[in-house]
Amino acid sequence: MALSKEQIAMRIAKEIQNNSYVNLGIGIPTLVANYIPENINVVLQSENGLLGMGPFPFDGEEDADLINAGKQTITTLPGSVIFDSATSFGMIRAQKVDLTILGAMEVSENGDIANWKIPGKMVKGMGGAMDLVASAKNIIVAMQQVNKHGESKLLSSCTLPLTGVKCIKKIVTELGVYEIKDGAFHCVERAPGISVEEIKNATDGQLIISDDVPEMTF
Amino acid sequence: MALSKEQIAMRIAKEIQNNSYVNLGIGIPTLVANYIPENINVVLQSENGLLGMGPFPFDGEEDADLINAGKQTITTLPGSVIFDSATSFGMIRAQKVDLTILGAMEVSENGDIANWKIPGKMVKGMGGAMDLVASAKNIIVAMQQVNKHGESKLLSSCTLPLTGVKCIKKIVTELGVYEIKDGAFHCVERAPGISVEEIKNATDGQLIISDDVPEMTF
Amino acid sequence: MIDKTVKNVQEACDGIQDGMTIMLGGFGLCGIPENAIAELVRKNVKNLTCISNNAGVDDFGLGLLLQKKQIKKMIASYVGENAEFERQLLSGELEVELIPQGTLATRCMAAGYGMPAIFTPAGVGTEVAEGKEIRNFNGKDYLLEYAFDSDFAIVKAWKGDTAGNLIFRSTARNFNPMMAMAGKITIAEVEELVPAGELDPDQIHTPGIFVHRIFQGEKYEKRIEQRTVRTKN
Amino acid sequence: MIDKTVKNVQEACDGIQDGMTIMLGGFGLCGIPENAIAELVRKNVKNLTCISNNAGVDDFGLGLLLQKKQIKKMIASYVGENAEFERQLLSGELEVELIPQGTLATRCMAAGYGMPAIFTPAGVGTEVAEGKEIRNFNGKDYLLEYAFDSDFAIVKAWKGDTAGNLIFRSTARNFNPMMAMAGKITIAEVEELVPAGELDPDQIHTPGIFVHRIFQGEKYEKRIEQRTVRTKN
Repeated sequence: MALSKEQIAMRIAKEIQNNSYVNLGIGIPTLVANYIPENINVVLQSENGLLGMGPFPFDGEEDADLINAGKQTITTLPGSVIFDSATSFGMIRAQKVDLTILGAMEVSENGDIANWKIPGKMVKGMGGAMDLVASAKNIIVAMQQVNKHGESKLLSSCTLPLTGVKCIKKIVTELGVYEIKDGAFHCVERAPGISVEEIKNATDGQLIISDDVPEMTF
Repeated sequence: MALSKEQIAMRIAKEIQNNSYVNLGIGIPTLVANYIPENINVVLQSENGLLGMGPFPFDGEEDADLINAGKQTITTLPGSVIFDSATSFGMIRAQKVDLTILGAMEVSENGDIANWKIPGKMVKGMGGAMDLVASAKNIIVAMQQVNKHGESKLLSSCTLPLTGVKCIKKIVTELGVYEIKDGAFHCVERAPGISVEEIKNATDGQLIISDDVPEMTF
Repeated sequence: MIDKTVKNVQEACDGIQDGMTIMLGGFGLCGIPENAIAELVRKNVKNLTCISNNAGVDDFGLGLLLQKKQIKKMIASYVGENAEFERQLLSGELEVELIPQGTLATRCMAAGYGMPAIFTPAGVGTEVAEGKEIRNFNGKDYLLEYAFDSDFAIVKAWKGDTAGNLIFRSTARNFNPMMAMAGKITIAEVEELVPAGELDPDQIHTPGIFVHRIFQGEKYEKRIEQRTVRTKN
Repeated sequence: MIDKTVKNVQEACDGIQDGMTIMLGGFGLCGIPENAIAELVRKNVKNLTCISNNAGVDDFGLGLLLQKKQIKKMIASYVGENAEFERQLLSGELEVELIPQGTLATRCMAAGYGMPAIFTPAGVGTEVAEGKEIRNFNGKDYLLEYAFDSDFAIVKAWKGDTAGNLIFRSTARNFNPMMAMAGKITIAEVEELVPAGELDPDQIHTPGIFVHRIFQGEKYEKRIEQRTVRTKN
């Protein structure tokens, strides 16, 4: 069965290394924080200017001056540090952040990503996404593989305006886990109960998948 | 009579505007601080990372962590602020410092300055001088007009390696005050008792001086 | 020290005129100069170009200037959450230039550090790169992006002293320090204005040399855009 | 939080090898990493390229490495006050690259901010500009200067926590924050190491993400280069 958003987040959480700095985008990526194993040291970076993002505050303890990049009220943790936005994007550009997890509308087989603009619709802006994808050492995309019209969002080339080029290395969708290399989506895991056929049907770009691709475990 | 170093400093102090930020170089410029009128608000910048440099500490109260760009122990004042060297040269490049006063070995009639290197002699380095002269809105040079061999240091063009080009606007020497414009030294004041002839003899570059150039007052 | 205090927000905003380019600090509604924005509304200056990461919400932040159609052009990285903004944009009343958030921050920083331009990889290969110079360093492409040139920068700090030194609180810091450095004239409004000498020189975020006018804001609403909480078990 | 502590200066300097490029914080003898320098002397690593504003004095700071001829090349803005330095330079044993102080600071900053190069007017028209690209912006010439590439950065802070966050004291800050950001591996020695959570998040100068190893120095001599005082009247 196709994964729920929570399960996509859960699967991505397994990718997070101990002692790493991670930037989580809005949407499914934000959910990843809920599934980071307790024995793993992870420091969350919020690009508005915080390292060491903690959980939401208790009701009544919100601080209007303390928000994350999604403008949600949050908390700090022991060892947290605040900095200005130039420093924040400095550490992003200098690749001090180990992993970036973000959502996408489309990803192409060579690792291009589109996630900020749909022509003809109101454009809200790219926020920090272009900076993140242009600089991150390691990016995992969390996304739905198929849109509501049943069309694949893993494409030979993106149709929407790009956010970044040749930058995505791994994708986790409701159907599987894909590594991008040599101009193809390499399916390395399938969601429990999802068939190779279903994955083929849901992938528009070049797909490499073996008949015995393992089912993912949680 | 030719001015003493203290008198050169005293004359330069008269150039300092109320409510201004000033960077003082090593040597005669450092002495200028002693002659700033009491009714004038001046904030001294030290390029190693301090705005609001105070006087030397009292004996026994020196703090090894608190020095100026000349590596002298100093003090802060109420309202002082410490910053890193990148910010310090940021404010210098962005022309937030109103006036820079520094020494020179040679100045040319088009405003070039040489003050960091004598070929064949041990070169200690330019420190912050090249940054300061390249960016300062207003620079006053404090220098001896004539070297120990009796040769003028106000030249048609500098013979020593340059520190900066076309950047000096005003010079105060033991003999007079000069403005540099249109490729010439315009003598606007002479030291008390110094004749126009003496100034002409001590100036190698293009000199504009009227016979009734006023004597400076203190 | 040089006294940077002005007596109120009116004096602080003196000289801001129609058609000017103004930077405004803040991220979302966090750390925005509430009192100066209110004064810009009152002054009713028009045709402003505003550089700010966001454009406020319908009835707060820069949304207040949008309501009165005082903004001609918005330079921002993210402008959601604002219906009036969308209406003006779609009707062609409002011009918008969207730029990556890090590029926005760094173009402010460049201005404050006297650097005419910077290189960033953000936007390479996208429509953001259109018409821009691309340069390769060590095998990676970068865009040349220019320092911002603004008439006024308006920032909000937590504490400030009469010498113009500023301290920000928590993530309300965001774009404020860079914009404070970048303004031809920088206006700082603070929650608490103290005499020079009360702030620890080691703990000041923005040196007073960058700040031209400082005043204590009358009140701060500090509206929260996304109130997210957990419940005590 | 990620624990950046190492147990001593030996562990902190592990991996520093002959021929490497090392940045060292400090201005004169103020804010220099005394313990790490002593360890470099003990390790006797050779042929180092050192990037530091100054080169110490004969018997302190980088002068200690010069005494043992461990430095092949010195990149600095001012190298006076050191007779052994002068001897090695004149005899051709030591290579020296002198660069403007602001350029030095900004090339460190560029590395820390992931910017491959910056523009500065410092040195235009002088021998510093020889062989460098010059570019005109708004009628003014600037040199293109590249970000520093160093194997290790060694900095000294006043306080630090186990997460690597640093606070500097007074003008001992100087080049340390930029170098801390610029090192491929950054070593920080501190006068006082505290548990994560003891430092105010708003008052940290260097975020721990930039620091790879942190330890508390055994002792600090903090020698004064120019003791200037006035007498109480």
